[in-house]
Amino acid sequence: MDQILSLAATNLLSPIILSFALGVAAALARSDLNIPEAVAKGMSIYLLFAIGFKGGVSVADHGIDATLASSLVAGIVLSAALPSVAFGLLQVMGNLSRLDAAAVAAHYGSISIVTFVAATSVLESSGIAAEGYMVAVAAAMEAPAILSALWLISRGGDSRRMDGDLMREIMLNGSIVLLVGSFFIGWITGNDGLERIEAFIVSPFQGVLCLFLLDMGLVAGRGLRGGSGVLKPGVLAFGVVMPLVGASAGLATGLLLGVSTGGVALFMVLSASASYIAVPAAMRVALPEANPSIYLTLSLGVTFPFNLTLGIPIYVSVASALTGG
Amino acid sequence: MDQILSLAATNLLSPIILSFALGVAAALARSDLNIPEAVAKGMSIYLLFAIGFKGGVSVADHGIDATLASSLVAGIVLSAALPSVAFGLLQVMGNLSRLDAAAVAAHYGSISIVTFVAATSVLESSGIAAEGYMVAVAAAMEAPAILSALWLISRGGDSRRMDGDLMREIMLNGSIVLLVGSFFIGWITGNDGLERIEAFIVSPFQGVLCLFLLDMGLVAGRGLRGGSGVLKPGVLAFGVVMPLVGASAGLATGLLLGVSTGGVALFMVLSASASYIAVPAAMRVALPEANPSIYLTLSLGVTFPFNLTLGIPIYVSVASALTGG
Amino acid sequence: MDQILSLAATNLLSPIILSFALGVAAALARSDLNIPEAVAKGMSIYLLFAIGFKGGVSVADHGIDATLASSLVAGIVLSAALPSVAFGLLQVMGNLSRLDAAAVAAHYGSISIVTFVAATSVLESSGIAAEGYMVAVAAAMEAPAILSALWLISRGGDSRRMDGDLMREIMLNGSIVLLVGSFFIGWITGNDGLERIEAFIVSPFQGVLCLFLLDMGLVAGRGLRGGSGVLKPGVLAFGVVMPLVGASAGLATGLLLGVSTGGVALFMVLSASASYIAVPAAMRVALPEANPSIYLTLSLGVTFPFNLTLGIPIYVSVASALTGG
Amino acid sequence: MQTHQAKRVAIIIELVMQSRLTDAISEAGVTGWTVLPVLGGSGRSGAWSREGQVTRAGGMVQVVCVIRPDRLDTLLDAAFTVVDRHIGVVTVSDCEVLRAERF
Amino acid sequence: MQTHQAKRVAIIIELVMQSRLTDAISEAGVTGWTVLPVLGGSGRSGAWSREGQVTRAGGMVQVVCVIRPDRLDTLLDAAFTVVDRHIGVVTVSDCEVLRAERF
Amino acid sequence: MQTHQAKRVAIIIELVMQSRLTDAISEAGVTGWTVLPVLGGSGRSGAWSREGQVTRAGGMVQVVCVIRPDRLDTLLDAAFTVVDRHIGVVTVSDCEVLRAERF
Ligand SMILES: Nc1ncnc2c1ncn2[C@@H]1O[C@H](COP(=O)(O)O)[C@@H](O)[C@H]1O
Ligand SMILES: Nc1ncnc2c1ncn2[C@@H]1O[C@H](COP(=O)(O)O)[C@@H](O)[C@H]1O
Ligand SMILES: Nc1ncnc2c1ncn2[C@@H]1O[C@H](COP(=O)(O)O)[C@@H](O)[C@H]1O
Ligand code: NA
Ligand code: NA
Ligand code: NA
Repeated sequence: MDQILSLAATNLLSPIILSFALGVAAALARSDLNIPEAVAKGMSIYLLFAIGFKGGVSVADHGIDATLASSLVAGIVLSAALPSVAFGLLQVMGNLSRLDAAAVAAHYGSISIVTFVAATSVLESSGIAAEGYMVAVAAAMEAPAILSALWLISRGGDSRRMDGDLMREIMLNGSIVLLVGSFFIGWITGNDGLERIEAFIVSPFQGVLCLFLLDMGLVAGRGLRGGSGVLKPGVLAFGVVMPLVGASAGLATGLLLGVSTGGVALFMVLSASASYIAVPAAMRVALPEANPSIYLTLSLGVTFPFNLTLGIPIYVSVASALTGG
Repeated sequence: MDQILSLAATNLLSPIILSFALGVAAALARSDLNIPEAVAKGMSIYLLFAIGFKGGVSVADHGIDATLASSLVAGIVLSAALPSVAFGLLQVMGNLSRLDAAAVAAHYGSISIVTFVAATSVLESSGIAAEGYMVAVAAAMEAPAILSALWLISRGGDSRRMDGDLMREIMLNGSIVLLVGSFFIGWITGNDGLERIEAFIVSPFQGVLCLFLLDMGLVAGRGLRGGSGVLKPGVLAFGVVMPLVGASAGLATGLLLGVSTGGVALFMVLSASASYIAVPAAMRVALPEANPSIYLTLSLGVTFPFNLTLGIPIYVSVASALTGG
Repeated sequence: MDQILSLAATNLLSPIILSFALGVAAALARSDLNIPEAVAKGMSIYLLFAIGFKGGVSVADHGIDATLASSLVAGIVLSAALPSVAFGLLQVMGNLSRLDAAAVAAHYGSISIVTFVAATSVLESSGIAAEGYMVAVAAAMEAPAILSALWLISRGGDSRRMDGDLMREIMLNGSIVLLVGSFFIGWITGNDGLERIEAFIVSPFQGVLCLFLLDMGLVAGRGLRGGSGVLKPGVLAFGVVMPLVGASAGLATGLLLGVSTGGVALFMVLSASASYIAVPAAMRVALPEANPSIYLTLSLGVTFPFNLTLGIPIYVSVASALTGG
Repeated sequence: MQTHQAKRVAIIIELVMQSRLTDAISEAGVTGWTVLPVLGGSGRSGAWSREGQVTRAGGMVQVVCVIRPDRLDTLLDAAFTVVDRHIGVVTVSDCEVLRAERF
Repeated sequence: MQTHQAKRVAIIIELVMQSRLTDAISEAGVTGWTVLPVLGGSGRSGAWSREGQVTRAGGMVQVVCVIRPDRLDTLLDAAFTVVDRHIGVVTVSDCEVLRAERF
Repeated sequence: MQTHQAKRVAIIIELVMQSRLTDAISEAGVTGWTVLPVLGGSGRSGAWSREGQVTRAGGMVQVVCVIRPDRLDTLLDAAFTVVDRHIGVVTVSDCEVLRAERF
C-alpha cells in the first residue's frame, strides 16, 4: 500500500501527468488552447514508431523468449474475452442498449497505446525491466475485441455488420502497421540501428509524450465538457471498475505465463486500458447507431485519466509485490 | 556604445537572426517557400511550453524572490499604462483615426513572446542570468493592455465593446494558459522534471527557434509586401520610437524593483515588444472597424524586426551598463 | 563487386531503407497509415535546412575550394544536358508522346534532394568525406532541366510555354531558396553557429529521415498502386536505365573536375536522381497535357526506390574504386 | 428519390467570430450546421491567406446551414446581428434535401 | 459563354465512410467528384469539431458531385445505400457547367 | 431580410494555377473571392488525394466567387483563359446575397 501511494505520488507529480492535467483544466475552462490535428497525429506517429522500434531492439538484444508466442496468444485471448466480461458488467451496472453496451465492450477489450507508453515510462523510471515483445502483444490486442463485440451483437440476431473492407481496415489500421513495422525494423537493425537514431527516438521521447498528453488532456477535457451529461452514474462507475477487472485478468495471465515483473505490469495495463482510436473508427462503420458520446467519453474521459493517474501505479505495485520483483 | 555594437554584430550574425532574414527575403522575392500553419503552430506551442517550464524550474531552484509579487504587479501596470502613452504618441506622430490608434496602442502595451524568447537566448549566450519568474511577468502583461485600449475608446463615447465571452477569451487565450501552466509544471517538478525532458526542451530549443523565426520572417515579409503602402512615414517612425519609449519605461521599472541585470533587460524587452497574436484576435472581435493591415504591419513588419535585430542588443547593453551587471 | 554487395546489404538493412520499405508495404496493402501533409512538409523543411546548413558550415571550415565554381557550372550543364539524353533514350525505349517524353526528361535532368540526403548519410557512415558545397551544386541542378525540356518541346513548333511568372516560380521555388539560404547561414555562422543548433540539426537527423522516408514510401506505394498500369515495360526499364546513364555522366564530370571521392559519388547521385517536387509542379503549369501519372510513377515509384536501395551503394562503390578513395 | 425544398445559407466569417455566430443561430433554434475551412480570399478589406499564419486573428471559415424555407428569416436575422459590424459574406440558395425529417 | 444544366449533389458524411461512398457511386458509373474537408458541425447527434482529434472516428468530409440531370437518380440511389444508416446530409441544387462534354 | 440576386461561380483548379486564376479575374475587375481547400477527387484524369503529398504538383483548390449577374460573363471569360488547357471544373449557380452594396 505504501509503495502504491509513493509511486502514485511520484507519478502524479511527473511532468507527463501534469501536462495532461493542464490540458484537462484548459479545456474545462474553455481556453482556446489547442494543438493542431496534424501535429497531434505527427506526435502519435513518432511515439508509435519509437516504442515499436525500441521493443524490437530489446528483442534483438535479449533473444526470443520462450514466452513470446504464448504471450501473443494470451493477448489475443484476453482481447477477445474481455468484451464479454464488459458486456455482462454493463448489463449489471448501467442500463445501456445492447448496441451501446457492445460498442463500449469493444473498447475495453482493445487497448490504449498511450496508456501503454506511459506505463513503460513509469517502469523505466522505477528501474523495472519488461519483455521487449510486449509492444507486439499490444498490437495483437487491438483488433480481436472488435470481432468479439460484433459477435455479441450478431447473437442478438443482428448480423451482416462485418465485411471484407472493414476487416482489412481493422487489421491493417495505421497504428497496428506502424507498431508492428517499427518493431521489426528495430529487431532487424538491433543496437546498431538504435545507435543511429537514438538521439531522435530515445532522448526527446519523454518531452514529446508531455506535449502529446497535453493534447490528450485537451481532447478528454472537451469530451467531458460535452459528454458528461450522457453518462449515468452506473456507467461512470463502470469506467473505473472495468479497468480493475481487466487488470486482474491481465495479472492472472501474466503470472500464468511467468513473464517478468514489468511484463506482468504491462499485461495488467493493456487489459485495463480502453481503445480510443481504432475501435471508435470501427464502431462508426459497423455500429453507426451506437452513441459515440458514450463510448468516447467513457474511454477517453474516465478510464484513460484513471489509468494514467492511479491505475498505472496500482498495477505496477501489485505486479512488483506478487512477482517479488 | 562599443558593447552595443559588438553585441549587435554577434546578434545579427546568429543563425536565429539570419533565419529570420532569410524568411523576409524569400517573402519579398515572392518565393513560394512556406511553413505549414500546423507546423508553425506546433513550434510556437513547443517554444511556449519550453520557456514556461524552464522559468518554473529556475524558480524552484532559486526559491521565490521577494520581488516576484512586485514584478508581477509592475508588469500589469506597465501593460495597462503603455497604451495611453502609445495613443498619445500616435496622436502626435501619425494621423490615424481614434479606433486605429487605440488598436495599435493595445498591441504595444501587450507583449511579443517570441521577442522575449529571443532575448533570453541572447542573455544566455552572454552569460547574463535573469529571474525565472519573468515568464510569469510576460504572461501577466499580455492582457491588461487590451482592456486599457478599450477603455480609451469608451472614453470617446463608444462603449459596449467588451463582454464576458471576450474577457474569457483574452484571459484564457492559449498562449497565456500554456505559458502559465508549463511555468507551474516546471516549478512543481523542478530539476527532476527538467532532467527527464531536457533533451526535448533544452537541447533542440535554439534550432526550433531558427525555423520558427524563418516562418516569422516569411509572415513579416508577406505583411510588408502587402501592407507597406498603408503606413504613412509618421506611423512607420512610431514603430521604432515606441519600442524605445517602452524600453525606457521598462528600464525605470526594473531599476526601481531592483531585479537582476537580466531581469531589467527583460522588463525592457517586454515593454518594448508588441503583440501579434493575442491582441490582433481581440481587436478583430472588439474593434472590427480598425484596419488590421495597420496594426499587423506595424507590429510584425516594423517593431518585431527592429527589436530582434537592434532593440535586444541595445536593451541588454543598457541594462548591463546601468546595473553594473 | 564485393564492396558493392556488402555496402548494398548494409544499406538495405539500415533503419532508413527499412522505414521506406514499411511505407511501400503499408500502401500496397492499403493500410490507412498516413502522415499528415503538414508534418511531411515540416520534415522536408527540416531536412533541407539541416543539409544546407551543414554544407555551409563545412565550406566555412575548409575554405572555398578552387573547384567550387567549376562544380556549379558543371552541375548546371549536366542538368541542362541530361534531358536531351533522356528524351532520346525514351524515343528508343518507350513510345511516349513528345509531350510526355519531354516532361519525363525534365525530371531526370533535375534532382531529388532526398536521394542526395540519403547518399550523404551513407557516405558519412562509410567515413567518406565530400565537399560541403555539393548542396549548392544540388540547388543549382534543380531548375536548368526544366528550361531544357521546354526547349525540346518548342523545337517541335510548340512554344509560349514559359512566362515570367513561371520562371520566377522555378528559380525561387521553396526548396532552392531554403537550401541556398541555409547554406549561406551555415557558411556565415560557421562552427559557432553549428554548435548552437547541433542538437537540433545533427543529432536527430537520421531519425527524422526515417519518418520522412516512411512517408515517401507511403506516397511511392500509393503511386505504384494507382499508376503501375500506365507504364509500359520499356518506360519502366527507362526508370532504371536512365539513372545508370545519368550516374555515368556524373562520374565523368566528377573525375574531370577532380573532386573528392565523396564529391564524385554525389555528382553521380545527383545526375542519377529524378525530381519529384519542383519539376512536377512546373510541368503542371507549362505542360498540362502531359500525363502526371507517367512522370510521377516513374520518378517516385521506380527511380527513387532504385537509387535508394541499389543505386547509392553502386555509385559510392564505383566512385571509391575509381578515385582510389 | 423523394426530395424536399430547403434553403442553403453560406456565411463566410472570421474565425474569431465563429462561436459567436453558431451561438447566435443556436439560440434562434437552428441546430444543424457545418463549418468548412477557408484558405484565403479577397474582398473590400484586401487579400489574405492562411499560409504561415501564427495568429487566430487572420483566418476565416465558412458556416453552411441547410434549413426549411420558412425558418430562413429567423436564421438570417440571428446571423445578421453577429455579421453586421464584421467582415463577412452571406449567400442564400435553393436546394433540395433527402431525409427531410432531419431538418 | 455557353453553359449547360447540371445538378450539384453535396453529401456530408463521416470520414470513415468516405471510401465506401465513393466506391458506391463509382460503381453506379459516376466518375467525377471532389472531397472537401470539414472542420466541425452540429446536428441531431450533437456538435463536434476537428480540434485536437487524434482519431479517425470523429471527422467528416463533404463529397461534391456535379452530374447531368438525367443521372441524378442513379447517383442518389447509390449514395443512399451508404448514407442510409449513417450520419449524413445530402443536398441537391441546380447549377450550370462550362465544358459539358466533361460530365 | 432584404436580399439581392447574384451568381455563385465555383472553380475547382490545380493549386499551381490558383494565383494565375485569381490574377486573371482581378484584372477583369472582380475583387471578391474565397479559396477553399480540397482533399481529393476524381475525374477524367483519375483519382488523387492530398494524403502524404509532399509536392505542390498534385493538389487542387476551389475558388468561389459571388458576383452580380451582369458581371458573370466577364468573369467566366477571364477564368476560361486560365482554365482552358488545364484540369478544372467550373460551375455557376443562382444565389441571393445580403448586403448587396458589397458586390
Ligand atoms: N464576392 C465575393 N465572393 C466570394 N467571397 C467573397 C466575396 N467578397 C468577399 N468574400 C470573402 O469574404 C472575405 C471578406 O470580405 P470583405 O469583407 O469584402 O473584405 C474575403 O476575404 C473573401 O474571403
Ligand atoms: N441542417 C444542417 N445544415 C448543415 N449541416 C448539417 C445540418 N444538419 C447536419 N449537418 C451536418 O451533418 C452532421 C451530422 O448531422 P446529424 O446526423 O444530424 O448529427 C453535423 O455534424 C453537421 O456537420
Ligand atoms: N463531375 C464532377 N463533380 C465534382 N468534381 C469533379 C467532377 N469532375 C471533376 N471534378 C474535380 O476536378 C478534378 C479534375 O477533373 P478532371 O479534369 O476530369 O480529371 C477532379 O479530381 C475532381 O476533383
Ligand atoms: Na483493454
Ligand atoms: Na509592450
Ligand atoms: Na538527375
